[in-house]
Amino acid sequence: MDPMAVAGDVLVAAVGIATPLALAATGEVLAERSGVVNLGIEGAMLFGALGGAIGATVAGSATGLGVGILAGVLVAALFAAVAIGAGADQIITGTAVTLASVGLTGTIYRQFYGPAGVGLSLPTLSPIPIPFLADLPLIGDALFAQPVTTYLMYILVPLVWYLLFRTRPGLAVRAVGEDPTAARAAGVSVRLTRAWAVLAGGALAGLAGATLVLAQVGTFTERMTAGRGFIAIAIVVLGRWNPVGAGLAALLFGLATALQFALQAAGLDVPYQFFLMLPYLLTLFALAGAVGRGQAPAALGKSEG
Amino acid sequence: MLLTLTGISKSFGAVQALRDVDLAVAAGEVHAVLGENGAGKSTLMHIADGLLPPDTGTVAVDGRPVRFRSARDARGHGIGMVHQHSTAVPAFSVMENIALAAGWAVAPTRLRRRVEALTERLALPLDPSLPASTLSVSLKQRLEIIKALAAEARVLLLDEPTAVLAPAESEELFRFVRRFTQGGGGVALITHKLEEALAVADRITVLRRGAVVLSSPRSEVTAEGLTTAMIGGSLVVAPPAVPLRDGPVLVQCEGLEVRGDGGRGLRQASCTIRGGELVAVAGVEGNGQRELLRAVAGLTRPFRGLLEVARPVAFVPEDRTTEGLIPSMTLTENVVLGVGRAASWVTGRGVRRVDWSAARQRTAELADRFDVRSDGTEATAGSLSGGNQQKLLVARALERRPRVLVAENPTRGLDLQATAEVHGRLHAAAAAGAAVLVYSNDLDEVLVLGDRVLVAAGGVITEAPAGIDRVRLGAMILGQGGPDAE
Amino acid sequence: MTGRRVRAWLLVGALLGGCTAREAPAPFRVALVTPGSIADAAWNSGAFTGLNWIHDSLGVPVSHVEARTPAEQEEALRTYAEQGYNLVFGHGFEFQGPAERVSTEYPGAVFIITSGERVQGNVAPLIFRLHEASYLAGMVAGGVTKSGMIGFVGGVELPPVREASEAWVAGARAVNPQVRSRTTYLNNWDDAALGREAARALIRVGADMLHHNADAAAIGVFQAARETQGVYVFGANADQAALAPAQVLGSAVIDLPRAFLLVAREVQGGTFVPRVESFGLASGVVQYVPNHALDSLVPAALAARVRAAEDSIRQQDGP
Amino acid sequence: MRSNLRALGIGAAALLIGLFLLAVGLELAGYDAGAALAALWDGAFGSWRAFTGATLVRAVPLILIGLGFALALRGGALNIGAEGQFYAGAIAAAWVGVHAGGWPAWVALPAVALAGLAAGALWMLLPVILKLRFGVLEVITTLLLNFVAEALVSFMVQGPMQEPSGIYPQSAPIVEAARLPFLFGSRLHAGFVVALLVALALAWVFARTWWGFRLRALGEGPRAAEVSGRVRAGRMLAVALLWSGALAGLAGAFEVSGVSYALYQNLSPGYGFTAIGVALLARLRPSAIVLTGVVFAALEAGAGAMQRDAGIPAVAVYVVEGVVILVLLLGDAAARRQASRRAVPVVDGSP
Repeated sequence: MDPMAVAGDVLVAAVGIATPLALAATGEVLAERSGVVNLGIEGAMLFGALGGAIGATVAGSATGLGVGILAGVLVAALFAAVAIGAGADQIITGTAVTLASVGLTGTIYRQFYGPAGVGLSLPTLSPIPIPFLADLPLIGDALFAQPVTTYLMYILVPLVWYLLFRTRPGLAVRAVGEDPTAARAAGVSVRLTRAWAVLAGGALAGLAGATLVLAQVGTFTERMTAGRGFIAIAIVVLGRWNPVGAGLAALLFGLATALQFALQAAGLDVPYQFFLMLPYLLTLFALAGAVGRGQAPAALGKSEG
Repeated sequence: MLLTLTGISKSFGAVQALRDVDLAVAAGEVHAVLGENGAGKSTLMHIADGLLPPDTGTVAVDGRPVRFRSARDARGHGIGMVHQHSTAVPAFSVMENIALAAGWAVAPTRLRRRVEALTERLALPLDPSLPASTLSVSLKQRLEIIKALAAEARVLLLDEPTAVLAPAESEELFRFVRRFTQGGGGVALITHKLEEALAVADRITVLRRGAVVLSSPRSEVTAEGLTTAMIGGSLVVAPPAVPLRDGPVLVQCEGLEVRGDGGRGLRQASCTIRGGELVAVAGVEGNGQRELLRAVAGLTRPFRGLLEVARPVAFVPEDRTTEGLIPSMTLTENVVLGVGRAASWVTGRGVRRVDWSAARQRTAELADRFDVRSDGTEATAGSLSGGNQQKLLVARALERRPRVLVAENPTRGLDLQATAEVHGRLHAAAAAGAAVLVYSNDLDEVLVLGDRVLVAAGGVITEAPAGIDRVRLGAMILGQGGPDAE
Repeated sequence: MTGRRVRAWLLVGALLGGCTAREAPAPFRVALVTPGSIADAAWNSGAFTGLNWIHDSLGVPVSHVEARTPAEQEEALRTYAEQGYNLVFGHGFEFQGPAERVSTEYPGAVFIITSGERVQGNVAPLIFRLHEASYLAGMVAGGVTKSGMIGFVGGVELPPVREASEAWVAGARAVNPQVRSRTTYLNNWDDAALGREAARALIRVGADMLHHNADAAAIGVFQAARETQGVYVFGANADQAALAPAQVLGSAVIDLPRAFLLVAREVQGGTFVPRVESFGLASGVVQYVPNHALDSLVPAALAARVRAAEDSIRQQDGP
Repeated sequence: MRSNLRALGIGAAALLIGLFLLAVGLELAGYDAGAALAALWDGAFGSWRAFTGATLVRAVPLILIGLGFALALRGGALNIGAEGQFYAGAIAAAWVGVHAGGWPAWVALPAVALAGLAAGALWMLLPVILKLRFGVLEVITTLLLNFVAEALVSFMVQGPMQEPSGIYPQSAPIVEAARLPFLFGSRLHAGFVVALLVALALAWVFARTWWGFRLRALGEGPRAAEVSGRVRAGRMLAVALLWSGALAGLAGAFEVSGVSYALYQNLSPGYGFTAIGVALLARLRPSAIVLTGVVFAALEAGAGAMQRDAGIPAVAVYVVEGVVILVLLLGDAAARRQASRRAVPVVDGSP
C-alpha cells in the first residue's frame, strides 16, 4: 500500500469529521465572542440533524439543509429567550436546552417515522471534486473533493472571521463580549447583539447537524450527535475564540478521530479503547499547551440583566 | 442654545433623584454643574446623554424637542459624553474603540488614517493601534474625548474629568476645552470641585438633593455662596489628631520592587512608617502606588527587596463592590469575611465554626458605632449606598485592631459628610497607635490627610518635603523635579 | 428544617403506597424489556416487532419498556413480575443475572433471556446462533473479495458481537485461507457518523467486504459502502438489503418475531418447560438471506459451497 | 424563611408547568395524557415498592452527585464531568469489591466507599492541575474526561477486570460482604442513608463552618474574597473540586455495591447531567437537593412507567426535565427583576 495514499485518505476522513465540528464551533465562536457560552448547541445540532432528515424526506437535500438550519435557529432562540432575554445562567440554560432537545428529537422522530423508527435512508450529498485543486497530491482529495457542506464550511469560517474582525456588526459583537458596559455606552444594544450572535451560532449548529445526516450517514438516529456539540465548545477554546483557529482545532480533532479508526483498522495489538480515548486526550493536552488565561472574551458567561 | 433640559424629574422607586431641573448649554460656553455626590449630577447627565429617559420634562437640541432612546440617539444629535471612568473596551485598540463609538468602518488601513487625521486636527495625539488597556488614565480620558468628537459632538458632557488627573494634566484638559468652545462647541462640566468651576466655567448651576438651588453666570457668584448652596449647612469635621511621632516602626521597606499587572509596577521604594503616623501617597494612577499598598497589605509578593510589616494588617480597597464587599452577601457575612478567623465568633479547632448570632450582634454594634445606615445586619451589602458601604469597609478593617491600616482612595465618590467621617476614622486609627498608609488621587485630600506625604512617579516612591504646596506636589507626581531631582 | 422536610416527603410516599395497590392480573400478559431504543432498525426493533406479533396473533395485552442501565433493567423485570405479567422477555444477555434474582421472588413468571446463559427456575435463555449465518456471510465474502481483506464493525464488544465477528472471519478463511481481516469497535450503538468513518477506515486499508453488528450506528457502514465502488456489505440481525440494494450481498438474519411468538404460544398454552432454547440455521429462525439482485456477483460454485455448508450446519444442529 | 418558601413555590410551579406542557404535547401527539400522567405517578410513588425500589434507589446517585456539583459551584467552579468521576468511582469500588473475599462487611463496605471517593477525586486531579497550572477552564476538561472514562470502563470490563469466563463485558460479581444492606425490607440500599448524611453534613459545612463560609464568599465575590486575605482561591477551589469529584465517585461506588454488584459499561443513564438539574433546582442548597433529587428520580422512574403502562417513549421525560429547569430559571429571573425594580440602581451606567 502506498503510504502517501493512506495518509491522503486519512486526511479525507479528517476533513469530513471536522466539517460539522468546525461549523458548530464557528457558530459558537460567534456566540462566545458576544459573551455567551451556549451549551445548547448540542441540542441545536441534534435538532439540525432531525430537521435535515425531515426536510430531505419531504423535499430533498437542499430543503433538508434549510430545515436543519431553521431548526438550529429555533433551539438557539429558546436558549436566547431564557439566557439573554431573562438573563438566566448560561451554562444551566444550555444544559436544560440540550436535555429537552434529546427528549424532543427522540419523541418527534418516533412520531414522524413510527414507534420503531424505520431506518430511513436518504440520498446523501456526494463529494464534488473541484477541477485542478482536487488533483493536488496528498491534500487534493482531502480538501477539494468533499460534499458541498465542507465547501460551505470553507466559506463560512473566513466569512465569520471577516464579520468579526473587519465589520461594524462584528466590532459590536466583540465589544459586547469584552465589556457590555462600554458597548452600551457606545450605543450598542447588548441583548440584541448577543441574541443575533446566538441565533447565528444556532444556524451554524443546525447546519452542522444537517451535515451529519445529509453529507455523512443519510439517516437520523436518536442521540446521533453523541456529544459533538460539547466537543465543539472545547474546540472553540482550543482555537482561541477565533473562527480560523476553531477551524484548525476542528481539523486536529478530526485528524485524531480519523487516525483512531485508521489505527484500529491497521490491526495493531493495542486495546481499541485507547484509540477511542485518543481524540479527547489529545484535545486535553493541546488545551494545556495552547491556552492562556487572557484569551477568553472578558465578559464570557456573565449574564447581564 | 445647543442643549436645553427643561423641568426634568426622575425617580428610582421611592428615591426622587431629580426634581424639576432646568439646564442649558450654549454654544461657546462652559456650564459647570456643581454638587455633592448624590446630588443628582450623574443622573442629569445620563438623561442628557440618552442613557436614562426622564420621568417628566423635555430635552431639546438647537431648540427642537427630542426624545433620546439610547446613547447612540443622543450622539446622533451631537451630544458626546466623556465618562469619569473609561468606557473604552480594554481589549480593543484605540482605533477600534473610536470606530465603535463613532460608527466608523473597521477596515484597518483606512481606519488608522482617519483616526490619525482626527487626532491631528484636534491636537490630541494618540497612537491608534495601542490597546486601550495599556493607556494611562489621562490618555484614557483623551480617548474618551476623541471618541465623542469623532462622532461629531457639538456638546461635550464632561463627568468629573479632573478626578483622576494631575494638576498639569487638568490644565491641558482645560486648554482643550477652551479651544473647543471657541470653535463653537458647548461644554457641560460636572464637578464637585468649587475652584475648578470658578476657574473654568462661564456659568454655574448648583444641584442639591436633586433640585437646582442656584444658577447664575460666573461673574455673579462667590466661593462662599457656592459652598453654602452645595452643602446647605455647615460641616462636621473631626479635628485631626496629634500624631505620635515616636511610635514603633511598623512598616519598613528597603529597595522594594513589585511587579505590576502588565504595567511597570513598583520599581523602587524605601520607606518607614511608625505607629501613630498617617502617611498619604500622592500619584497619578499607574505609577507604582497601587503595588506598594498591596504589597504592604500582604496581597502581592514583592519581587525583590525588603519588606517588613507588623501584623495584623487591614486593607480597604478602592473598588468597594468587587474587591471590598460582596454585594450579594449580608452585612454580617461581609464583616465575618473581612475580620477573619481571629474573630471571637470563629470557634473550634480543626474544623472552625462560625457563631452567627455573635457575629450578627457585633455587626449591629459596628453599624451603630460607625453610623452605617441599612435595613439591618441581614440586609445585603449591595443595598447600601456608597458612603455606607465605605463606612462598613472601614469599620470591619478596624475591627481587626490592625497595627497597620492600608487604604486606597477611601473617599472616592463619597459626599462631603461621609468623607469627613472616613477621615476622622483614619485619624483616630493613627491616634490609637496604628500605622496608616493611604493613597488618594485627589491631591487636596493627600495634603489634608497626611502627616507625611509620599510621592509615586514612574514606579519610584520618594518622600515629599514637609509643608509642600499643591503646585509643587503636582509637579512631583508628574516626575517634573522634586527635592532629589538631578 | 432539613430533617422535617425529608420526613414529610417520606410520609407522603408511604401513604400513597398503602392506597394504590394493583388489581388482580389479567389472564395472560407479555412484556418486553429492551436495553436500548427500539428505533434502531435492528436488534431492539426486531424484538419490538415480535412483541407486536404476539399482541396481534394471540390477542393478549403486551407492554414494552427501555432500560439502559443494570439498575433499570432489574427494576423493569421486577416491576413486570410484580404487576403479574406471565411472560417477560429480557432482550439481551445482560438480563440473565437480574432475571435470576427477580425469579426467586416471583416464581410464577416466566423470564426469557435473549442470548442468555442458562436455565434457572423459570428463567430460560433464548439463544440465537446468528454466528452460523455470519459464517455463511463470511464464506461469500471470502469467495468474492478481490483484495483478500475483509472488515467488521462492532458496536460494543458484547459476546454475540464477538461471536459474529469470529464466525465471519472463520467463514471467509474456510473458502480462502489467505483472507486477512480487521475489526473495529465504536463503543457506541447510536453514532452512525462514526460507524461510517470506521467503515471508511477499513475500506482504506483494503477491505472490500464489510459486515457489522452495530445496530443504528451500522447505518453509517452501509453509507460508506454506497460511497465506494467495489465494496460490498453484509447486513446483520435483519434483512438489510434495502439500506444499500446495490452493495448488500446478503444479511445474517434473526427472525426475532417468529421466535418470540413460538415461545409465547408455549407459555400461554401451559406447555412451556424451561430449557435452553437455541435457534440456529436449522430452525429457520436464523438465516443467511442473499440479496438475489446481486446473485450474479457470486460465482455459482461458491453459492453451491455456501449452500452445502448451510446444510451441514443444519445437520449438526439436528432437528 | 420566606425566601425559602418562595423558592419552594417557584420550584413546584416549574414542575407543574413542565408536567402540563408534557401533557399538552402528549395530547397533541395523540396519546392519552391522563393515563400517561397517572402512570408517571404510579411508577414513582404508586406503591412502597415503586417509591423505594424505583424512585429512591435512583435518587441516591442524583443526590450525591448533585451535592458534589453544588459544593464546587458554591465556590464558583463548574464540574460537568461527574459522569466520568462516577465511572472512576465505580471501577475502583468494583475492583475492591471483587477482591474483598474473606473480609468482614464492616471492613469491605467502608473500603468500597473509600475506593469510590478516592477514585472520583483522582479523576478530578487532572482538571484541577490544568486549571491551576495552565488556567484551562474546568468546564471543558471535566467534560472531555467523561469520554475518556467511558472508554476506560469499556477497557476494564473487556480487559483486566473482565469476569473469569472472559465472555461477558462485565466484572466478576463483588463479594457478599461488599454489598450494601437493604433498608426497610425494600430494594433501597443503605447508600441512601449515607446520601442523607452527606447532605446534612454539607448543609452544616455551608451554614456553620469557617471553610464553608469562605467557599461561599469565593463563589459570590471572588475578587473581594481574595482581597480580604482570608481565601486562597486556587487552593480552596482545588479542595472543593476534588470533593465534588469524590462525591460523584462515591455515587459510582454505591451503584456497584448497592445495585448492580458488578462493573458494567452502561452503569449510568446520565446521572452526571441530570444531577446538574437536581442541584440547580435546589439552588445549591444541600437540604433541598435531597428533595429535588427525589423529584428527578421520581420523574425518571415515572418515565419508565409511562412507557410501560401508556406506551409513551421514555425519552419524553428529558423534555420534562429540561422544561422544569428552564421554567425555574425564568421564574428566578422574574423574581430578581421584581427585586431590582424596588432597589435604587447605581447610576453610573452599569446596571
